[in-house]
Amino acid sequence: MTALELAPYRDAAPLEVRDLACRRGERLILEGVEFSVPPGRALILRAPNGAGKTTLLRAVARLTPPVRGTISLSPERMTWFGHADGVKAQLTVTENLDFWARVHGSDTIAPALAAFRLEDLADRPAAYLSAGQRRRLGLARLLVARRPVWLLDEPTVSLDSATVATFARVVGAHLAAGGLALIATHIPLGLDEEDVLDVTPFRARENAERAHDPFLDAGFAPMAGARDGTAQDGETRP
Amino acid sequence: MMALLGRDLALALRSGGGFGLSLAFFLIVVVFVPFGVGPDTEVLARIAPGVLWIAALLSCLLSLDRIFQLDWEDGSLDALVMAPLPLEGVVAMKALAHWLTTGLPLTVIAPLLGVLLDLPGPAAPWVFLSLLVGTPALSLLGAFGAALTVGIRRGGLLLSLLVMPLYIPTLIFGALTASRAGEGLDFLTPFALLGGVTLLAAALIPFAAAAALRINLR
Amino acid sequence: MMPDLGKYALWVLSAYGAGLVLIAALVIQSIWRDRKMARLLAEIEARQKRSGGRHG
Amino acid sequence: MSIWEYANPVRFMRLSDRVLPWLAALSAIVMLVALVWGFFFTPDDYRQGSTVKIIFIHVPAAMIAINAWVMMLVASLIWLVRRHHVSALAAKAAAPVGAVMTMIALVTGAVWGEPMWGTWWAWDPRLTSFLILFLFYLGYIALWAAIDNPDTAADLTSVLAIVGSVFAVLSRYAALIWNQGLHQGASLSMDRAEHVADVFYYPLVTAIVGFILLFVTLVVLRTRTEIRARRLRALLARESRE
Repeated sequence: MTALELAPYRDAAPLEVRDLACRRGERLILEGVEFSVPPGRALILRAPNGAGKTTLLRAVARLTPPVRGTISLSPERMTWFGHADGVKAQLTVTENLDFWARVHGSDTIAPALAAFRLEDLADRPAAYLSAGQRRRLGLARLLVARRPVWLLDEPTVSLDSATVATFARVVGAHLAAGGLALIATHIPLGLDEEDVLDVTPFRARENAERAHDPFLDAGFAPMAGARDGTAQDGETRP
Repeated sequence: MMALLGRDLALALRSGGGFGLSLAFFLIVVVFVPFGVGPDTEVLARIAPGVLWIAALLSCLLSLDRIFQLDWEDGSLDALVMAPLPLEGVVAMKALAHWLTTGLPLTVIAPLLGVLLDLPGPAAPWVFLSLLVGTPALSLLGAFGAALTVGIRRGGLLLSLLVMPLYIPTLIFGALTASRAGEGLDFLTPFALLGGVTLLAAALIPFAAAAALRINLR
Repeated sequence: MMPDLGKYALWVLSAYGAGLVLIAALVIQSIWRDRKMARLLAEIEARQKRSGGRHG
Repeated sequence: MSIWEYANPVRFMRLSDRVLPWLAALSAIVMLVALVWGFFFTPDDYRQGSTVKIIFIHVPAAMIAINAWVMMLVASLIWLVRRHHVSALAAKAAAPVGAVMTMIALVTGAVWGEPMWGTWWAWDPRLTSFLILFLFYLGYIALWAAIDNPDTAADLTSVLAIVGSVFAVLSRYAALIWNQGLHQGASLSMDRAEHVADVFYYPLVTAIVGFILLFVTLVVLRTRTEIRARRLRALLARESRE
């Protein structure tokens, strides 16, 4: 395999997250999240399922606006890749990628096809791709978007080891070009440039959760039970 | 933007779901009306403009849930929100794509189906024109309903319930234009109002639908 | 006691009847649902209080 | 101390706990007085006979039907701008009350219309508008019911209330153009002498006050229910996390 090279990203800047609090639904899940990822590094988010990896990624992407805290980079510099790959079965591989290229104003999809070994499949409708090929096509969107910050939620799920290696190579090239990545995954990619952050310690504490949700206020407790009958009796009596 | 329009048109044409089905449904509803009200041509001629409008409106409802649902399920919507496009523009383009694949074909065949209902000659061009001006509002309001219900499993029925009251002004002015034209009465007032409703929807709905989408994506 | 409603008695009475029945149904449903919710909530509050002091 | 203090659920519960019995008693008394006055102690109209008595239910219900939607719109805007949970829940609480009031206005209108116009239902613009309003209520309630996450539901129903208001007003004018109606003009206005004689005017005003009090009572009560439901949900969610 030849080494993959990507054009360097302009004005590389670190992703700094300070005192971030995020919610899922109406509940506060994480608080006080702090980390910094310099250009050229990847940060692997690790935690058991349900601890808030996806929540954190969506907050960084501003898909779910954070409750509190600062994120140094704007979402215009980020690309999102989640559990679902966004591939349209009715379109061919080229059409799928071409769409995202035009949306992002990129002129060529050839490097992305090459990086994910999709050249031979270029004219095939996505409906006829194998699960792994389809996933690669989804991931190829990252290269077409040409944005320096990648937010990846379980990108290697359901991938065979060869595809994982391909993907790791692409992420490596992205980092070498001055990009950075935030990756929620159980399986480390085995990159030289990766750091690991355990999300578990940032789980929202009881009193923070209570401060966030007015319906957890302790002031409720004395009135909710005992005095209840009295309130509505006036309604029935007259 | 044009890329999005092109993609949505290609998807609608290739999946075969929305495009052909709405037209077939339209045909069936129009054919069923004489079965229901009897073959008296005088009666049919009188109700024809209204029937065509109602049938077009119902056919339009069928494919609404596809506007955002598929993109939501496969994750494209998340990517689109992060893409360098204003979400309001995305909504407008998707409504336009829906109209081009549903409202426009319905508009074109409505005067032809009018033959089955003895649609009066002078009404035919106004059925066409009123649908041409009115159906974009149906697609826009439908996109709003689709944005509200995108996170709801089997939201199709709810979507119809939410959208139909919003369709009332368009239906009233549209059907009134066509039927008054058939009776030789003043039809320009309702026609102008019909255009007004469509313009209002075009100005207001992209913002409301984009807001609803952002809320649903949280 | 009963006012003479004349030939419209049936309509007046049924309008009042329908209106009052609907209002009564709304009031009763509102009270019933509030009581039910209060009871459920009281149960949960009590259970959480028993199961550990950390809950408030 | 600002009025927004009561937007806090706990404060709202405390205050409403004290106020609700009085409010309920007052509204019951006023309603009783108004309806007894209207039903037993008003004369027949020279044209409409005894059917004029229906006015004491029909008109107040119709006023509440419209104003409940306006209140929901205002509460929705407050929720969107200031994120006060009580405001969102009050909008949710008002919807079924508004829907039932709309239904009362429609039913009593139909019963009144039969002897007066000779038909149970006329597609008169005002009746039509209320029917449309009823559809809007149904959609609003259904949307609240369909969404699991309460904050998302509050946001989306608020957006629907805003867009719905615009199109409800449009529908009203569409119905006017569509069919000029049979309805008499406003039965209650500033220059009341022209429209309603004093013997009907005072019990009618009393009935309107009674309906307003009833509406406020029911909305406060139902808001309390919704607050409890939210607390229940929050407690269960916390429990399942342990």
